[in-house]
Amino acid sequence: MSTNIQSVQEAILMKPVVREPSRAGIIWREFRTRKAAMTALIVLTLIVSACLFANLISPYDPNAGEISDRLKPIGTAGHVLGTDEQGRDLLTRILYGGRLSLLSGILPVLVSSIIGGLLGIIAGYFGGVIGSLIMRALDIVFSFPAILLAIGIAAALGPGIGNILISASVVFVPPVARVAENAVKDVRKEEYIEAAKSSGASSALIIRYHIFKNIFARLFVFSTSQIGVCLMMASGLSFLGLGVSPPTPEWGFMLNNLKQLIFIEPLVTIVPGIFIFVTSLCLNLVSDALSDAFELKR
Amino acid sequence: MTGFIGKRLLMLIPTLLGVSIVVFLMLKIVPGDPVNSILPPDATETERAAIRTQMGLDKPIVMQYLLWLGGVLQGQLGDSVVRRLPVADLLLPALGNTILLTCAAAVFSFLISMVIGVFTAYYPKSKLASIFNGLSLAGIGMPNFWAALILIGIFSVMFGWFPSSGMKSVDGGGARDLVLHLVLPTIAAALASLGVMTRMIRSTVSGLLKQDFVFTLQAKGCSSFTILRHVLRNGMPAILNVAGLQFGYLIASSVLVETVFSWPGVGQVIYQAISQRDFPVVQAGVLIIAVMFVLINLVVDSVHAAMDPRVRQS
Amino acid sequence: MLNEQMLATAHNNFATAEPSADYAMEVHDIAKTFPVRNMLGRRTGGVSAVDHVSFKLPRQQTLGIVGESGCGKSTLARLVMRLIEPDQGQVLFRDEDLLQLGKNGVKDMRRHIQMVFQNPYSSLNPQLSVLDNIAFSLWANGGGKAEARSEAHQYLEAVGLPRTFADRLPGSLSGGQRQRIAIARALILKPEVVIADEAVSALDKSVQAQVLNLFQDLKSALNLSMIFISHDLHVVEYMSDEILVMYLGRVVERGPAHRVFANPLHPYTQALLASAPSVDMEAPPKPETLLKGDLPSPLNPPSGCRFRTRCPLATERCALETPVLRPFGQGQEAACLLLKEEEAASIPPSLINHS
Amino acid sequence: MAELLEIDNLITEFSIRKQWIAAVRGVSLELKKGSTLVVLGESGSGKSVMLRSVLGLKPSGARLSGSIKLAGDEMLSKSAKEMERIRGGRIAMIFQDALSALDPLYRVGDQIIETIRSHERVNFSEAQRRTIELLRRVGIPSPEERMRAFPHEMSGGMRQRAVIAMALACNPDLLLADEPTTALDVTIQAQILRLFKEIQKDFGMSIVLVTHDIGVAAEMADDIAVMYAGKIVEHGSAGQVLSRPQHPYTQGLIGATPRKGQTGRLPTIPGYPPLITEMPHGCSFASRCPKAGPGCREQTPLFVRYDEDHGAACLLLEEKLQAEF
Amino acid sequence: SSASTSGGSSKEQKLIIAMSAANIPVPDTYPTEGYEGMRFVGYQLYDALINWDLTNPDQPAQLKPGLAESWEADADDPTLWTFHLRSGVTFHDDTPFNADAVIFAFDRILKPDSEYYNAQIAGSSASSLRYIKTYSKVDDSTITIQTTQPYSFLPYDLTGILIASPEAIKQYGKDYTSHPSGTGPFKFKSMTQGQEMVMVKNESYWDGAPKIDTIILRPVSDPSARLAALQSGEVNWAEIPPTESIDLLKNSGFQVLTNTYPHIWPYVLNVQDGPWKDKRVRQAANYAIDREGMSSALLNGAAAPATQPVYKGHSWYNDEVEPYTYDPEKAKHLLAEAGYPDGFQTTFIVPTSGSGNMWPLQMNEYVQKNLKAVGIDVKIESIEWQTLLSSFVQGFPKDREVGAYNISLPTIAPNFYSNFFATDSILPNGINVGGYSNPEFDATIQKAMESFDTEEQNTYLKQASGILAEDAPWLYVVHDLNLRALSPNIKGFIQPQSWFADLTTISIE
Ligand SMILES: Nc1ncnc2c1ncn2[C@@H]1O[C@H](COP(=O)(O)OP(=O)(O)OP(=O)(O)O)[C@@H](O)[C@H]1O
Ligand SMILES: Nc1ncnc2c1ncn2[C@@H]1O[C@H](COP(=O)(O)OP(=O)(O)OP(=O)(O)O)[C@@H](O)[C@H]1O
Ligand SMILES: [Mg+2]
Ligand SMILES: [Mg+2]
Repeated sequence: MSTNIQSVQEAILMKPVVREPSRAGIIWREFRTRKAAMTALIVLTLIVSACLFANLISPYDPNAGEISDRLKPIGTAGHVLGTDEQGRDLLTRILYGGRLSLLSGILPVLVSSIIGGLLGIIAGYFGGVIGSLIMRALDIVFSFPAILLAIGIAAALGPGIGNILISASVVFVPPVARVAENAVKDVRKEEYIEAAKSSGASSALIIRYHIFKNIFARLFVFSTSQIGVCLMMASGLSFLGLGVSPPTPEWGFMLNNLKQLIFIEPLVTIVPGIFIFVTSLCLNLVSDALSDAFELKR
Repeated sequence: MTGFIGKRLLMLIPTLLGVSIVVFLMLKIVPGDPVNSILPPDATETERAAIRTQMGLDKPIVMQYLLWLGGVLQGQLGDSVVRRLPVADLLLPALGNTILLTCAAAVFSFLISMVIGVFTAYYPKSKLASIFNGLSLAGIGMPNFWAALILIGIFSVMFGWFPSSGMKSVDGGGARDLVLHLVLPTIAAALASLGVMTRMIRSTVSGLLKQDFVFTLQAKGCSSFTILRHVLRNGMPAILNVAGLQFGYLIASSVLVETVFSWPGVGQVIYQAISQRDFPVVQAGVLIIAVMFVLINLVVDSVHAAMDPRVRQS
Repeated sequence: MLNEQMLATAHNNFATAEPSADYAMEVHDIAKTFPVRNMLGRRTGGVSAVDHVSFKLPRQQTLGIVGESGCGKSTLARLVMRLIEPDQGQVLFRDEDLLQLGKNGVKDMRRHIQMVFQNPYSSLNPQLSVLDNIAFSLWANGGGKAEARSEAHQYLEAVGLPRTFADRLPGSLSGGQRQRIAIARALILKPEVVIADEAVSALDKSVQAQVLNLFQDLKSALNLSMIFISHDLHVVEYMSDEILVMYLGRVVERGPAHRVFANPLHPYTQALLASAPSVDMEAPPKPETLLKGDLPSPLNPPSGCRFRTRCPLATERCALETPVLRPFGQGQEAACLLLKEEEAASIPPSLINHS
Repeated sequence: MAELLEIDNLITEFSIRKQWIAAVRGVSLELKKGSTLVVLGESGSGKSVMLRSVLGLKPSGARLSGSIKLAGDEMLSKSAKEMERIRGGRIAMIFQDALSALDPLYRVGDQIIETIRSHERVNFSEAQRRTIELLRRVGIPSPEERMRAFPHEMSGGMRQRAVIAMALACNPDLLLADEPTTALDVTIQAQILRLFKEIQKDFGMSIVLVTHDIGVAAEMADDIAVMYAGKIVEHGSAGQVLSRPQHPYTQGLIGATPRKGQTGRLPTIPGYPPLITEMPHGCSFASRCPKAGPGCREQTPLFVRYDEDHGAACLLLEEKLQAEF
Repeated sequence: SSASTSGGSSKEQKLIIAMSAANIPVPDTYPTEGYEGMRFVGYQLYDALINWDLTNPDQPAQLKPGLAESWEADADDPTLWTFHLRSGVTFHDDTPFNADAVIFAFDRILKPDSEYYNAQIAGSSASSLRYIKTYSKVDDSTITIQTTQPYSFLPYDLTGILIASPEAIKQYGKDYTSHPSGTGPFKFKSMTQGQEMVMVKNESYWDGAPKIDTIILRPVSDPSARLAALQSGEVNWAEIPPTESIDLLKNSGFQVLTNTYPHIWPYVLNVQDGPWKDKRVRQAANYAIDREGMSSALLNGAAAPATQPVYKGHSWYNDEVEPYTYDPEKAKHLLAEAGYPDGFQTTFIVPTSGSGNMWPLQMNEYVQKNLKAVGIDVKIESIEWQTLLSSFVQGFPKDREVGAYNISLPTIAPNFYSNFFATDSILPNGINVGGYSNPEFDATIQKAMESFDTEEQNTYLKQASGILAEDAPWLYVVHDLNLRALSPNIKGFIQPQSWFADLTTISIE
């Protein structure tokens, strides 16, 4: 394997010097060759931008609707995806709801990646007593059943999207920290760390330039793979009624609202679920391809 | 080997203590008073205070914790506040039901993911492999509560093949009836882990297929079957490790599936207990699940150690 | 290949070594045993990796260390740099004992001793550009980024790499090129002593020669003192002025390179030399009895002379007494109980042949 | 003289980004019964791919062409089942890293027994007996006990001996050894090389040994083939190749190795070998060759035999030979 | 369908009920799972001294003799009540029912130092016991009860005190709930936690044996799951199916039953602080709500508009006051008059479940939208039912503005008026959480309490309803209609105007 890489590298060497592609450029070039992932990325971009620009796309107020218009089927003129139980345009609510849903997928992962990453780096780099203290403490959180932990936290803090974000963040910290710790332990063995130490660099500097930069890819790929999971968990909590307050739309919550209709108007109920599903599927495809792309670069 | 397990068991103690403390503290900050689950809304404050005293809720939290811990260590989990039954009577049958569901889901996802994972690792470029990959991704992306609803919609309402809820028909009983009730919840619960396991098995096996020892086996003229045996044996620790985690997740995330299918499992019981502020049940339930989770991982590690001489001897 | 002018400018402010002291570094009686712990962290034993090793590194000369894998060469190097804390001993460098210095003192001293590592694929940070890999040492010591980079450019050229490499990632470079960068990184701190730990072992033969030449050039151009670790005897012989032969954590023989190679005293040195495959078709055939068996486990090394389990000449005495290094003339020392001083000069070329 | 192995114009190609890229680019070699051929070459020159091709173990997506004959038997036309029987039976292979070449979860003895039993219908105890015999033959002390050891419990030299025992299990005609001593210390290397010589004498097999160490080549080889960028650039008897290297690459390689008592600058080969995906026109060594003329970059040199047991692929040599005639 | 079972075809008549509770009620004398537990377990296994008459669907359920054949308050001392017990009744464990059993039942919840005192049941029954001072046995078939003040609502309170076999309680102790024994029309057979409870008919029930043989209770908390279970024939009785399924069920021949009953789904307003202190604001809000839209459109007819604590047709309903209509203009006008021409912001705390909460959040959303239309900007904070109760009994938060609690309540017994609206029930003395106080109302209720003539009592209670409608301390929204769906083959069930149900009249064809 290494000979292969080596000779690829050497080939690059032999080429007349063109501008060296940036790191992101290399990854993007790899990523682009994957059709499924590209499709997923396009769909994701469409969903995200549709949600962000919901107010430009939809003529309706997500919270306004006539009760007489309720539960119109998919394909009704004026309501592409039909209307919900209060007579509000479903597409509009899906788009507005997507903002919160996407946020509840992304933000906790971001927060837990920062916190977990930091804890994992500290534990992995310094090891010893501090390291095992941190990791054992996280084990405690980890051995809690995640969804129950989230339910517990949400119950403690009261329902509300903010609290879902908090509980999801807490739940995702231990796995991120584990990944970070393992990655750091791998990197810590590398000779360039020793070289940096022998040049007299401080731990902070070593962590910043050597450790962090080298575990970033793993952390990033792992984190992106968690967004879909987080999105599903958050919507699961919303589905249990622990999420947003009405009339704010959110996918899991909408699914919860419409779930009573599953046997009666199955198509209406399926819509928010499809959005959760498609989004998390696309996220998985993208993160998959990202992980491949990163690996190739390494 | 026994020493290995013994030491690992010792190391669990602080974790479990930590878990129990965290549950306790969490319940402390959960708003809502278990007394309200007992009394009608028009009960007065004096009536509430009386109950609180009787349940020991007026003691300081540390005291309550120690009393509870003492009880647990003696095998007494206390009485459910709301259901007025011993917690064990409430939890153990539910736990049994959850384990049944979880095992079914685990076996289901293990077998299928094994077949698909190995196939896609061996023939990564085949059409079928990319279909399988797509399916496993779909499994990961499918929210299980939604999948559950859809399964009910299709298989119980449209076709009427399987019952939509519970674990026993009224006149039923017997294995056939149970299996029929088990099918849909099993599929719904297994979906996500099926995806994760498939992908994990694929990457483990394809990684192993690139290893030198596999090459040696080929060079020795071993049959593909022998080679597969070696590969699986080597991949088993990693696979079991993930399977163990998945098993834990399955138990823990049973809440949603159990809710949709009205499966009388422990997830439901704990979820209800949380919403009813039935503290003894929540405490015991979460602790039991945490214990199971760590025990499963211990079992996985021990199996790993048993299978891998390098681990066994270190 | 080497740009002499670049090098001169690069090093114009190099600390010109005061030739007063004869030795760039002296190591006295250094030892390290790695504790082996069980799962609960209780100590159950130790790996005696380096056992009472002393040596002196003559100024502007190269000390070669040879020995089989696991004999403690790398550990010794790391001890000298205090990357590992020794159990005992002294490392005299610039009139100070490195081992007595506080944390900051060590950091200051360390930059005067730099290391080049074995594995060119793990010794460079794959996420930093080539230039930053080199410049990092400078910023780590408080230099500004811009100055550090411009200085790194000079060193890049000094090791024979074009400036166009500066922005590349190490991932796209070959082993030989990477090793050059690792050398530049070591040199940018203007060290007095460079320790090369198997710095060429991972390279292809054709590339190895390029790097060896580079070392030679830099050494003379920059007045470096070097410790050159390798298990390849020919390479060590080619590079070194002094030789240290190690076996299982101990020094078994020491002396000027030409002496040790021409007239090995210790049975282990002899066996080592005899084992090395020779390119010359006319080379004398290998002795019939080669060294038997493998290196014993450092977890419980043999008593007395650690080599006795594989030594064709070993006697009972070897198990009881621990041999110390004794001089045998012309700067050559060996630690073997069986050698008599008067015999030293007329020692047969291969003891093993006569067994 | 019986040629055990004849390789004719072997080309091994990989599909890289939908393009066929050759790693072995037309290798022709022959090996006499009972002799040792050393293939010398830099990392990435295609030595391992060539050996694997001989075993018929191409990675998925690779394709082979040319001809490989073992005692006159064409290998490339054999079915997968037939190849399974040949591998480990008539042809055995040994790898560089004995630790990763053994399955870490199985006892060493069992792995050898498995080899025997996948080729011959013998019962377990017979296979066990033979295993012990083999282990003893390769110099493993108290083989009855050692066969119960796991790979990680053995030292590097011991493991390589066990791997050799495994290769000998079915008494192969041809032994392929891919850098079998690179990972070992000199003292152990010397032991293993000696073992090779002994077993060759005992079993009468032919050996193809791949290495990048000229010393090892000098020690072991009857014949030496020098490989560069997927082609054999020089081939001849060991004495000829080492003492009178014809190809500039071989000359450079030999020069670059420090010898006993060597001082001064080492001669080097500048630059790096080309990448298989971007083979230059003409002679692939031209860009690094100190003697290269303008023709070298355009014309692909042919392998010319300028002596009975010595030949090389170099335009300059071709020209020189033509001039001589 | 492979999973079909219905008890009808064979000789054994099985009624299989999908309850909305998440669990099986614990079959003690005060079952868990609220009034649903009372409905399906309490009143099936046990009788009280005074029972509900559930046979007339056209009027609110009335009291009828239970284990007491008759009762009267002493004409001279209205606090002294005498109860004449039914004779010849035996418990399911064949021990006889008599005055001792009644005294034992009272001791169990009123005498903390008695051996079989059960604090939890006592707590649960507390509101029924509030006015009981002493009780005693006169002879085997007579007991007396002394109330703390003249209290004519006592018979209503006694419906909540079920009588169990003292022998069974003594014999099984803590394990009694696995062997409950009452005098009710059905006997306990078995219970599987979380799955089902089986009851069989009491052949010797004193009021005539039920027609069906077996009742099986299954807890199915998800409305859709209940619907599915009914459709697939796994159950033949489903409580509160999704409201949207009414037409579907009707079209496929199921019996979809609704009836008014004493239940209200209101907002308890904070009348002590903030904008809701002003009666005009409260009235404005009551005018702003489109009750018709909510009950017929959103809830598909499963609820009825509420403009007073009790529904139209109830004997306490005051039809002299003008009922609140949907009149946003008037609402805006009233708001402007009260000084809120541009409306105001407020927070409502609402539950995510509870009785009558068929679509809890949707219902609240609907109200939110209605109020928004007249300028009242409501922020909804939804919390679990239990959390809501905890919060509710502590009153409105002092540190922030909360305008109302949405809490659904039974209005079965007249003490409901005093408990929730009387001045002396203001926190912490009672649970008049909103802090409503009106001396005229207090006086009216006091008169009702002291009046032992039903007609007269009803008159006072009507007056009280009128005052409450006018003062609007609550935001009246809807009355639940006790939606349930039965298989076509269930015959003879009467949907009463009550929380409870008489299962003895049912037969399965
Ligand atoms: N499966 C493969 N797919 C694509 N290219 C491959 C594959 N295997 C080997 N190669 C390429 O073929 C070339 C020859 O590789 P090979 O392993 O034979 O070299 P080698 O001479 O054995 O080198 P080393 O001394 O490092 O073992 C290399 O450039 C390598 O990158
Ligand atoms: N951190 C450590 N903990 C425990 N043992 C160690 C550690 N580092 C090295 N050792 C042990 O110390 C001994 C000497 O190791 P060292 O790496 O110094 O050998 P070496 O001569 O450099 O070998 P090589 O040629 O393989 O690099 C070995 O037995 C090794 O296993
Ligand atoms: Mg080393
Ligand atoms: Mg190779």
